[in-house]
Amino acid sequence: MTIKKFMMVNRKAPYGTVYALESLEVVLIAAAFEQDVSLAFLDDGVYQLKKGHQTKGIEMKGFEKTYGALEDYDVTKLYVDQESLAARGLTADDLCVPVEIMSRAELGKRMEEQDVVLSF
Amino acid sequence: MTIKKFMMVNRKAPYGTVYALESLEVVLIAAAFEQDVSLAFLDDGVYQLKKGHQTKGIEMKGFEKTYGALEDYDVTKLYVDQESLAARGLTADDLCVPVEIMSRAELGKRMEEQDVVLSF
Amino acid sequence: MLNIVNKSPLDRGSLDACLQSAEPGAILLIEDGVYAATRGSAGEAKLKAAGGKFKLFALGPDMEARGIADRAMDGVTLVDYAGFVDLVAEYDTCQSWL
Amino acid sequence: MLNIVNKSPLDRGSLDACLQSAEPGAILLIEDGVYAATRGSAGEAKLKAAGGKFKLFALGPDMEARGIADRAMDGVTLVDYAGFVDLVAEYDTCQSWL
Amino acid sequence: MKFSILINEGPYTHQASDSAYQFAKSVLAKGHEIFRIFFYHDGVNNATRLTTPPQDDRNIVNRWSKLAEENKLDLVVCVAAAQRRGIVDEGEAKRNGKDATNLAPGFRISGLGQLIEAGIQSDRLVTFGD
Amino acid sequence: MKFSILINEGPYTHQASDSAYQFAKSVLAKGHEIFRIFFYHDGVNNATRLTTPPQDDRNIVNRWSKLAEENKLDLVVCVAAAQRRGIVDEGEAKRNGKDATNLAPGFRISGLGQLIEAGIQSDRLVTFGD
Repeated sequence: MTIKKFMMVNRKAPYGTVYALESLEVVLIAAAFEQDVSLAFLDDGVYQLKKGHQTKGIEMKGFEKTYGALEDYDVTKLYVDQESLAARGLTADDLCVPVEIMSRAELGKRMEEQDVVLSF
Repeated sequence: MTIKKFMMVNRKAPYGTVYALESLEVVLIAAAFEQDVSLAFLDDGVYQLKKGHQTKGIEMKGFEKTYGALEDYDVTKLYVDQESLAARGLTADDLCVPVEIMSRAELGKRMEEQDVVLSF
Repeated sequence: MLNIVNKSPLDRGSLDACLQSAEPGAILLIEDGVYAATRGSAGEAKLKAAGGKFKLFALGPDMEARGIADRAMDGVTLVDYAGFVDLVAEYDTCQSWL
Repeated sequence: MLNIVNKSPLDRGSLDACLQSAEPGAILLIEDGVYAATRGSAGEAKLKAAGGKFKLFALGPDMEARGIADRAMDGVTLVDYAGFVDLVAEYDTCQSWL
Repeated sequence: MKFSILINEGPYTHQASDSAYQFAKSVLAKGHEIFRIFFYHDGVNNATRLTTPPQDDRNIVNRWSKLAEENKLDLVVCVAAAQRRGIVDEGEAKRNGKDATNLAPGFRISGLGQLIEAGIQSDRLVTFGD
Repeated sequence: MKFSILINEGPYTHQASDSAYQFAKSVLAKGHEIFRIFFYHDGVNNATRLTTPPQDDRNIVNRWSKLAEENKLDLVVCVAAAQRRGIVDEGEAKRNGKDATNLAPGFRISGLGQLIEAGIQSDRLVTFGD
């Protein structure tokens, strides 16, 4: 099968909208199709990776664990924008999974290399 | 019937979302119930009043004329934020109906006087 | 007036709009709006710049869901949904800055 | 890359995100994104600050619908839906900054 | 105190309907009255009985139906918004020649006047949306 | 050239579905091929045949059905998103014990793999959303 470079661009916070959750579903399917999958987190998207989600009080299903499970699907390219973290008072220690932190410009270069960019 | 002060707060541009149109429907019904209705336009909401809508190219129904018809329903309190106009390069001459232009602070005072504030 | 803000302060203009327009009163942050109340964020700076004009509240369950309940900035009071109801009852009117 | 922006530059962060991140290429403004291309607006200032990094396009039908087709800033090319298709075909990939 | 609630977004995509539900439960728990809950814009999509969310997720529509039944709540769906989005009861199906209905139990379809009336009759009207 | 289109928002509330429709028409008019149009998130709400928009407004659902019929387009609705939001065909109704269906002509319900396949098989994938 043709292998293409798919990037999922995540710019939205979790729980306020469903996009973070439904974008993860796309990631898992793309991985099942053995595509070259990467995830970019910038702007409010970096909040998706903030560890310690406790969703009982809002009666929604938490999906923090899914980020940790991505490695089992050979999805290991998680790129996070440094500036977006800083503007939100976050550092690498706050994130629930290991990621590659880079500048916006570097993230833009990775975007440019893709065959398909999906934004949620 | 009890008469209450209803204010519809419009902060979204027209056509990109349906809120501007569906908020007008609420205004007309509130007027039919003989309530004390006012409309506030601030931020991108001021774009709703930009004259010269030509919606043929996007095949959507234009509703610029509805603002002009509000007077027939005795809805005459249209308040527009001066700063929002300025940031968008607009002046009173650009608007499709006569309005009262005021500062954000003045607009905030009008909000404070309301019984019911509906935002779209 | 109780002002209810449900959007992230860095993605949307609704918190700015509220801070710039509303008369002194209270602000309750809910949903993605709670990010404004996190220490060290650009949202916190916006809230602090408003000085003491508004009493600040944030919905605890929304902060917990997002893993930021332990990051609440000074000067903001966390409430649960019952507290949300009390706030709506306490102020004569409320406005959701959508 | 063809960057497609469909949000107003004063309400949402998507144009800023695109301008700060994307490699040199093109930007096509559609839907409420077209407001960025109006003369005298804060959106125009953002686009001008990007210098010549991006070729700028805006969807004419969306500008007409909003009554701003005669307000297009210098340096932006108006296209119709057929031109939209041509732009997508011309660039290897496209990204919608939602 | 008498509350009404306006919900402008559908289930699952935005948190609005979730927040409104938790708020409504607490209003009742506090001993207040809920005069009406009005569904407008995409909010009308909360009123379809055809959803089948994942078993480990909340069922937003059923939750509203149950809350309405247990507390005799008045859940009103805006007719114009419902027509645009395909929310249909028996009467609407007949009037508009539709071959199926999807309105969930506990909801009724009516006009925007019901929203204005809620604003007039209630001490507080709280909006949840996007 | 082979195009696919992803639509993330429902009809009427956001312009996404309108823009995607105008874009799709122009793709075809230019002599390109449309491999697939995929409806995800609230986009699945474009696929209900129960809408009755005002007579002087465009009928978004019918427009898609007609375009699909005339051009043999493959309109695919994500099954997981459809289940959450109440978009149902005969098969789904049977599987999930629903007493009605609402899927419009020209649409079919299938998995997310259809979106990835569209990305692989098409030269361009264009997203319309909020």
